[in-house]
Amino acid sequence: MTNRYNRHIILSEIGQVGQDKISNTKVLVIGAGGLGCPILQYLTAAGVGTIGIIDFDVVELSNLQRQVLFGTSTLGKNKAIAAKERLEDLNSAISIIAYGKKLTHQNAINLFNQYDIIVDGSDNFETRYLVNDASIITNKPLVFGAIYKFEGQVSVFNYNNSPSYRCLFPNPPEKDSVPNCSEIGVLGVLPGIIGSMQANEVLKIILGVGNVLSGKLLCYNALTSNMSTLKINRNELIVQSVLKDKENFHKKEMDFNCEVQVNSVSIETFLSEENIQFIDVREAHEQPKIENSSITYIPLSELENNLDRIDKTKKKAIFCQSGIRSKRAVEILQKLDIQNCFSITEGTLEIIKHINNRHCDGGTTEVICSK
Amino acid sequence: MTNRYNRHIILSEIGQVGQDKISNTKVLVIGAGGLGCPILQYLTAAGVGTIGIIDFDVVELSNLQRQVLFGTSTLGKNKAIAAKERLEDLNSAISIIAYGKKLTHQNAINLFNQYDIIVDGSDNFETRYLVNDASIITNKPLVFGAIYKFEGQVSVFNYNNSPSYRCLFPNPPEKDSVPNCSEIGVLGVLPGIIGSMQANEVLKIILGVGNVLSGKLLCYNALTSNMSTLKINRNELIVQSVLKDKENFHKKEMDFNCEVQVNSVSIETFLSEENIQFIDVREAHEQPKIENSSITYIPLSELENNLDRIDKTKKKAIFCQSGIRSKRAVEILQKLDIQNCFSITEGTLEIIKHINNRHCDGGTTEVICSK
Amino acid sequence: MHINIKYFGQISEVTQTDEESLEFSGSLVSELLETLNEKYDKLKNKDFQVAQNQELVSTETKLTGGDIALLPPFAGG
Amino acid sequence: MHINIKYFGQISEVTQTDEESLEFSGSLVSELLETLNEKYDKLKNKDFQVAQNQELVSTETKLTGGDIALLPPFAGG
Repeated sequence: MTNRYNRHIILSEIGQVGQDKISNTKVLVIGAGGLGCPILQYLTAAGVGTIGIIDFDVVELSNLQRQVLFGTSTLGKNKAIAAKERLEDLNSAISIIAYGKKLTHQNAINLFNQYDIIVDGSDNFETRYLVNDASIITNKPLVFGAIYKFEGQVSVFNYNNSPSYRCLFPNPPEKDSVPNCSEIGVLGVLPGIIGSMQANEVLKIILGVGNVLSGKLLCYNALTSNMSTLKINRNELIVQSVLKDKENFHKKEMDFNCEVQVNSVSIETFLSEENIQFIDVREAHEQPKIENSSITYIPLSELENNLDRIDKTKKKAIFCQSGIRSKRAVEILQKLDIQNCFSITEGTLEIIKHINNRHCDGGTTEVICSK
Repeated sequence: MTNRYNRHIILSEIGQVGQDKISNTKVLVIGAGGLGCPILQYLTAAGVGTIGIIDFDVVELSNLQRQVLFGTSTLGKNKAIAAKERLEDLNSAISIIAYGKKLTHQNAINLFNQYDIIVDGSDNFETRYLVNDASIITNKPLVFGAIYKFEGQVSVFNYNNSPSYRCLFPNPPEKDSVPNCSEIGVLGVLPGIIGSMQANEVLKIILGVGNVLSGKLLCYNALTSNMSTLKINRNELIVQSVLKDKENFHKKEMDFNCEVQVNSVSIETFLSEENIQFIDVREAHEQPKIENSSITYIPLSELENNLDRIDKTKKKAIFCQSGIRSKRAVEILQKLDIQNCFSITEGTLEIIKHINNRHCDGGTTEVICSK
Repeated sequence: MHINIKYFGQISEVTQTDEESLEFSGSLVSELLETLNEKYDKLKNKDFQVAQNQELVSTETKLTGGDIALLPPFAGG
Repeated sequence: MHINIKYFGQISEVTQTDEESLEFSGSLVSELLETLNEKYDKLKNKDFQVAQNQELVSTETKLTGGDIALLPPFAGG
């Protein structure tokens, strides 16, 4: 009678058998944002046995207009961790795992393999295509939801040979055709409706009841309360091409629409520090050359092929001719989950000047210009 | 940039003007249960300036399958108060008022008059008809939502001369035609979808954007993801008959389908206590009569006409011939917001025996049977 | 005429289906309901309203063919 | 033939309407899109898919009349 799941168990469509299925399922939720919050709340309340949450972002004030798992008390905290703490009070009987990092091509396959169902609550196309492709490669059903201002889309991909997101939209849109995520407003309650619908699809997949939205795209408009469901067909060629390329999947890099936070700092920050790896990302032909054993030379174009030369134990101070490519290099390394990368704001000439001015210091960072 | 409502303000349909409208609106939410939780979360996040929450119930374990504002930490707490505490973290910039009591015909009109919009998240027909009639009498728009297993209904009543709930369903159903609420299961995520839709209707009313669901009943099925919208017409006769009867509104009593929690305790609980008012609710002809100045005699049939004889400062221990009518009396008094009423499980004969066995105690509760 | 009937909530539990299509020769909504009452014994104990082509109608309304929906009230919250 | 077109998301911002009806004499979805591209200058910069009668179709599909929907992808979450 006082069973936590009594209101599920007394439904003939669920029963104790169905509730046990819910308890035995592992669901990974990508993003603990607008969609992630209601998805996580209702999957937690329903008693999904293991819930993974991956989100690298921290709670900001402007999130609180719709991200209902958070509050004043969790401002500045990592969203996955803050969500886990709140959800553990809602249901202490399940296991919640917070991954406070970015989902990347490098970690996705291993992570997805540990779960039964993937739910996409991300907020950018790059992650959505990454999630879709990783779901195809790991053969996991993907419960998709996305929002734009007052409208939302829901579907279930890669489920019993149903279409994938690429069967609907084969490639990410050209960057300038879709507004950058930070520029778009959204009705706060919209992700509540769409995210709850995603949680509903997860439960239907687990329980094997009702009609799952596979092969269908649900389109909802909060202003008109209109809902239409469109049929989508599987494009076998597209799905197979994702599968064929799976050996290269982990080498891919995301190209974010949404600005990545890059730590840009002055060379002065590093002059008094030990344990720094300086990385020059200029190409071979660029002048002046710097000859110093403490500087690692990896052209930006070669960066991803030389990850083994990056010292994981040190802070990485990356520079180039003017401070632009060094920023790009940091973005790339951060997406690869390489921590402690900093872009030096100054260009090479200024950097040399700064270092050579440090007369008194016989440190390893003294540089000599060749030529 | 760091404005809490930035994602609303940058929408041309809302803007700062719209956000100010949201801040200046007072919304009363009836019930902090399955529907109330998402309604409250999203209205709070959206920045509705004043939110009232009325719920007399306490958080139970079986609520946590869907009532996402609560958790292990709030088990046993009054729902309105527990909700307020959680919501104040989500948005500290608004005013949240918790009414930890039952909505009755006696307090509804005064309460509704203090708000601009009423949202029905209740779970029984009696409250729904009470809320509807009070909305008509106070001329407030009513955002209605109701659920049954896997299905939900949403509508906006009493808005710009739109129909009321009675125009759709004129009278509460016969008791045995609709299952008692505690017997019905519900898919936990369903109230998440329906409650979020209710919050959306509230925002559209405030903002004056989109199409409000007035004159329409939205029917949603979570198993099929089907949504249909049916047209409802206003029945002027029905609305007028509610208005005509408004002078008698506060005299009405609710007759709950849902079991009211009655505190039934043994007479032994009270034998050692002071400050008890014993109330005998048997009718005049019933034997044995008890003559004792500390016992108040109010037949059940006369109870509501003798409320002034009930001592608000004392615990009320109510008994009858067998313990059945005393339970009914407690239900009635609780619905009238009279606290600290207990039904004595024993019948009169046993009660007399218990009391007279207390030889050593010369307390005021010693009774003498007349005749 | 051809009629497509949708059943909601408890009504679909009585009829054991969400939806059915039938040919009907009567002319009023009330006549259709009588036929359904015969078909589904427990239907007469249920409270519900009727919509025809997505609009709530009285039982004295003429049948036009098309969509009929039987809507019970929901109490839950 | 008579065509009812629904615009979603950003597309409805380009067309400034959610929905419109028009008479069209062409035979392929692609021809309809050309006409819409002429009518709405910014439409050609947008990514979208086309559905005909609630089913996603390629632009080389024959128009049947009825409902057309222009669906852009949404990124938000």
